[in-house]
Amino acid sequence: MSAILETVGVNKTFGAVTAARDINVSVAKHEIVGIIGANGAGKTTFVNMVTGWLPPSTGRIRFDGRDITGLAPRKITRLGICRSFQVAQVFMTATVFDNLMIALGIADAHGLGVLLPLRVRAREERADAILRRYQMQDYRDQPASTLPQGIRKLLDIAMAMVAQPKVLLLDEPTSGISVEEKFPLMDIVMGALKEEGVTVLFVEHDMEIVSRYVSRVLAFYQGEIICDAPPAEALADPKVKEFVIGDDLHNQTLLQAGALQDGAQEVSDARG
Amino acid sequence: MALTSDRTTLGLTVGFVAVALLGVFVLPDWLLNQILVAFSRALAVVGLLVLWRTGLVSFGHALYFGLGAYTVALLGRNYGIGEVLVTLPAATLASALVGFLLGFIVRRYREIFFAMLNLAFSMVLFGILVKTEALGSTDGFNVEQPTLLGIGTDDAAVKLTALFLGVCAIGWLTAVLVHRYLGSILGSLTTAVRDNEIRVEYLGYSAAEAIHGKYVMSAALTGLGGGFMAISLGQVDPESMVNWTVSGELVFVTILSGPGSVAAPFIGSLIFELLRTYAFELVPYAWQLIVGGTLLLIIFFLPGGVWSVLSRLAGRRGVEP
Amino acid sequence: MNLLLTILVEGLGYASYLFIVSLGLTVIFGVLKILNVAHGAFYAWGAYLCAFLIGEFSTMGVSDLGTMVAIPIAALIVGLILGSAIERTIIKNLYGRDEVLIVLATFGLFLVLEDVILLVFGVDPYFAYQPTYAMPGVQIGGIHQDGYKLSMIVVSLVIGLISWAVLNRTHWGKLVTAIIYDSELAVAMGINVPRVFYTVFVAGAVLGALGGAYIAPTISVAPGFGVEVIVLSFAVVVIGGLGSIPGAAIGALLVGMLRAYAVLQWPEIELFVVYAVMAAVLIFRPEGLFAPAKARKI
Amino acid sequence: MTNRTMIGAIGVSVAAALAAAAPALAKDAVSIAVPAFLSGPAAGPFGVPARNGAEMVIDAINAGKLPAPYDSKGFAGATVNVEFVDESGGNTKQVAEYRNLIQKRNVDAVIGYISSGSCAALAPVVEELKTLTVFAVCGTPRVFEDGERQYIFRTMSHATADNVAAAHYIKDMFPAVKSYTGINQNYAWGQDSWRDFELSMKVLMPDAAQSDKVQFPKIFAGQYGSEISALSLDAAELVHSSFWDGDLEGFIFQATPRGLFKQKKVILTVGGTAAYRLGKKMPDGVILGARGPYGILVRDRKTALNEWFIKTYFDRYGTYPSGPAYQYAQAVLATKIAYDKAAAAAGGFPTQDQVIASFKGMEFESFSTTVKLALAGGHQAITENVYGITKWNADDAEPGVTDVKFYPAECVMPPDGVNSVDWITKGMPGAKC
Repeated sequence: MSAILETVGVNKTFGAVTAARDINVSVAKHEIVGIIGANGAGKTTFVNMVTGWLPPSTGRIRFDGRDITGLAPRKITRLGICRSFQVAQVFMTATVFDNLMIALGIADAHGLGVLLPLRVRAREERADAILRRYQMQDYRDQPASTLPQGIRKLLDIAMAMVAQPKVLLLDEPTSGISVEEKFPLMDIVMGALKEEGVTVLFVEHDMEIVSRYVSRVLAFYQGEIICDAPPAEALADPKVKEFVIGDDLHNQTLLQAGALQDGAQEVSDARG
Repeated sequence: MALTSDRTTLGLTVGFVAVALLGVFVLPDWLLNQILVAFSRALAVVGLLVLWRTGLVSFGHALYFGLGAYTVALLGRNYGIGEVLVTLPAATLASALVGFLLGFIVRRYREIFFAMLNLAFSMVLFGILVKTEALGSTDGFNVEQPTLLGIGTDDAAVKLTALFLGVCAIGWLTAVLVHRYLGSILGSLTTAVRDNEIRVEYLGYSAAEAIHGKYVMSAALTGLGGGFMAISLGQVDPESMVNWTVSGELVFVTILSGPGSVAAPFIGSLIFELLRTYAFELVPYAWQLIVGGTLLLIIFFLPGGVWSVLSRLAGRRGVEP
Repeated sequence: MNLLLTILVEGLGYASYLFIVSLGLTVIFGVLKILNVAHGAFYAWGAYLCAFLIGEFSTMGVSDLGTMVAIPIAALIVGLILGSAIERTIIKNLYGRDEVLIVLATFGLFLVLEDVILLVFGVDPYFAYQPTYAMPGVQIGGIHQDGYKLSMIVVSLVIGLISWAVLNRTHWGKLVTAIIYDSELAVAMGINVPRVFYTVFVAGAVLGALGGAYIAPTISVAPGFGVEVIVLSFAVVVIGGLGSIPGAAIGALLVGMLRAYAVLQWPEIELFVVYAVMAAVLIFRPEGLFAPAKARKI
Repeated sequence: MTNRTMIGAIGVSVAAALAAAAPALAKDAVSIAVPAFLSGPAAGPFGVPARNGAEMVIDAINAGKLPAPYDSKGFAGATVNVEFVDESGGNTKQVAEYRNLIQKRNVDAVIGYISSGSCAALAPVVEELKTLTVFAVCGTPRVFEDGERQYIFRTMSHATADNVAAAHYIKDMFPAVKSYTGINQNYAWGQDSWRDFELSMKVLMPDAAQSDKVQFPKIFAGQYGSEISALSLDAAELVHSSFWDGDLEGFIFQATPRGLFKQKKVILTVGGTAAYRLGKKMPDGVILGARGPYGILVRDRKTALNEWFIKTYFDRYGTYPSGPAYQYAQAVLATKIAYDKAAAAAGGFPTQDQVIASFKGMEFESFSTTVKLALAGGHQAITENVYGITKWNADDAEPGVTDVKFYPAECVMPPDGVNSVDWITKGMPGAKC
């Protein structure tokens, strides 16, 4: 199988802190990969580097045989790698439908095409089709700011998928979502993604979810990949057990809640 | 898309034609003059409105207003060119060009820093103008009599009517084009950029480039407005064209108008002009008090500006404005 | 040599009152996150009240030097009364709103306060020259400098030191520093944030008014003169770094020296040199030269 | 009132509107607007006395109480309704306001304007709107030198007279002066004043050297510490300034403790207003002008008109009239005379064109001097000019002047048709001193 996404000797340091150390990963087409690790292990840094938010300090990233190291996020997006966020990044004042329309519009637009009208029949029909695929019809005309957390994350993912990417990175799709909602949400998402035949990498804390949906697990610890194996094998790995999962589930949930804010802060720090 | 399929375009056309007819057949000269000045400013405010929808407020757009005004005035003074088909495009282009260059810098900033950086740039132009005798320094100078296709007039009433129709035509064109721009994919990136730049970036479009484009557009429109203002008033000077208080005025009219529609700046600007005329006549020392008070009231109680009131009124009668 | 000395003295004199005004502005921004345009109105009110009081005291028979007591009185009255009233009625309702909207609201407030000055004090300029006439002058760099300007340099130095001491050596100052650093954390620590906000705003207003009151005897106090200072002190705090006290000092010195140099040596650039520097600083160091450290959450 | 009909047509965005004036009928009232600085730094020293002067004379005209030969009532018999408007806010605002005065408030004539900036900006607009406008104070020669004016009159000399006379006075009184510098506001008034003074000095005192660091602070800056330092550092012995408004007073207050008036000779071409307002705080030994024979410089001129003016003004406002009071009064008086003359010629209430015709080239006795509308086709007045030196009169506790010298109009103003800069540069040919 040919690799669609490949990182070669990627390192990332922030001053004295090493956020990624010698990351070598090769992901094949249609693979579904789970990325696990404690907070600060380097998962989001990995996602940020692949999607162009942060350039690696050293090393190369290749996509579909092409070197994308250091490209801007929008270039990488255009090439076919999209992502979702720990904290859903949607247009808060716009309705769900308009969020999708804008996303579709941008995906459609090339060059001066950006000056064409946004609201055309065909695009509206596509937006409605997406709404159905992600089962968000009931929220169609609701502003994103009023959505329940789960729906907002769903919208975030749907928007990432609008451009029909070849690779999708999901950053903690279930963080901040109640335990009862997690599986229904993931069922919708994974169902839709399967339909589109996209390669998926997702960061996840919940090992139940990981073991249910992924075919392969990457475990991060202190910026390094300490395990790269199918889920059953990975979750049984003593190092993974010690450094990633921990033994206190309650503690883990708390951490996840904290991760929410931290993630937002990281993104805004990166912006500033 | 056919022009008529768009209700706003239709509404704008009806509105501007109505104003033009009223102006030519009914309204007294002084009011025509007020509309002329108000619409000139409104052109600039439309530019600010685009920025505001993007979540950006500039405290320095007097830079472009002044550039436009001085371009028109200097073309007349130094080259004897009064042809509006030359001076107004030149004003627009000069502002757009400066906006394009400064855009590379300002597009990196948001919020207060965006506002203040623009202020700094505009104050540099102000300082240069005030201190340069060749550019008229504090006094500024008179603007050449305008001509259209080489035709000019000494008759004040004819000139006024012609300018008035001109500003109505350009106002209509600007409003329609900007409205259609806002309805385009790029136009949808106004509120989108304001809401979430990260998402815009990850949808494959550069928020910075989108902002740069809007900035150039606002600069061009503000330059056009300034150019028209110079012709309307027949005089330019730094205090009333370039000082930071002018930027403040533009922002004030933007807030007063509300972000709701491209028609709002024209209405808001006219209200502002009439308010000012009567305030100077009736309560000469309370003008700033009125402006300041209005600003506070709008910020606290009417964030949608005048437009929100109008559309609410119209909505009650079941008519879409 | 004489020229250099003169630039130094002029620049320091100019910097000293700008520093006092900017200090108020920057502290208010640092703590409340409000870029307060109405600060210019405090300055103008301070100047008007001071000029008015000096005139009154003088007619009451107070000696020219003695009229200087009007300066702190005016600053305190304006800061404590006007500052409190405005914090309680308007500013309080702005906390947490969009920064740019706050600037606009305070701009509205500024315009209102400027016109109220006209209603209260009339349209005629005020002159309160008594203190400058009373203070003995000094020969510096071959020219006669008035003692009043030198006193202003000393006073601003003292105020700078006092604010440094208050912020670094008192419990109160530590609370304020904590809020500047991270206001959410401050809430979590149980600091009474609204009270700190109120106090800081009033203190800032007193400083703004003090700047105006101190400059009043050296200028014609006329309508609209708060306009220029507000843009200038914006430049000072932006150059120095919004919210930073050493930044305000450096910014004021830079602006003062630049302006003195421009007037004496290169008058053509006088009016915009400050803004050109401000633009340059923003371009290369958007946060200003001395941006206060921000809490970094990872 | 004018009856306006508008015929409009939109086709290719062309429209025409014609104004037809109603036939001249006897009128009960003439409405005039009098703009002057009523707020800001220029209000106290200039706007208020200007307004007072105009108000007092208009009241006297309406009551028929001016001294003979001006004791007829009103303008050509019509009562004068006056509206005072504020001149502050910048040139462009003045242009907009002027349009409102004419088009919205329908005034018959505008009499006033203090700032040269206002007048330079308004000149083309006045011509466009075709309404009689009498500039009362503003001094820039550019008003008539930049174009031919039909509807504008100026009833006092322009800045050239002040500065030529200043140079004459320096030559007469201080022939030993070796070098000079200046501090002037950076707008038409200050720039023109300095230019005329500098050129006149080159002609009259060619040996005196000019400083290379002449100060041009912004008008209404209010703060001159650095400029005063620059002047102090300058080796020049003489400082020329055309400061007027609050800037002048601020400058004097700030320069006194700095010892500038002791260190240098200072000539203030518009210093007259400050003498009364500053009283004892006005330093002695300052060379003072009042833009002509007005205010403190003609306190002792014992003509019936002048004595009436000073007494009536003092009784009503509690101070002596300064320059602007005289100058506004003079503009109002000139307009009255033009109306009366035109009415006498037309045998009824005159049309605007008739008033303008009689205004042109008029010569009349004003309150303190003789005014001749001799230049710019009879639109620009010339009068004598005068300088003196301040001296506090301790006996009466009043400001006073010594060494007063008058210069005839033909000595300090260029002949008709000659641009003032050209005239001075060529060595003031034809000057009768």
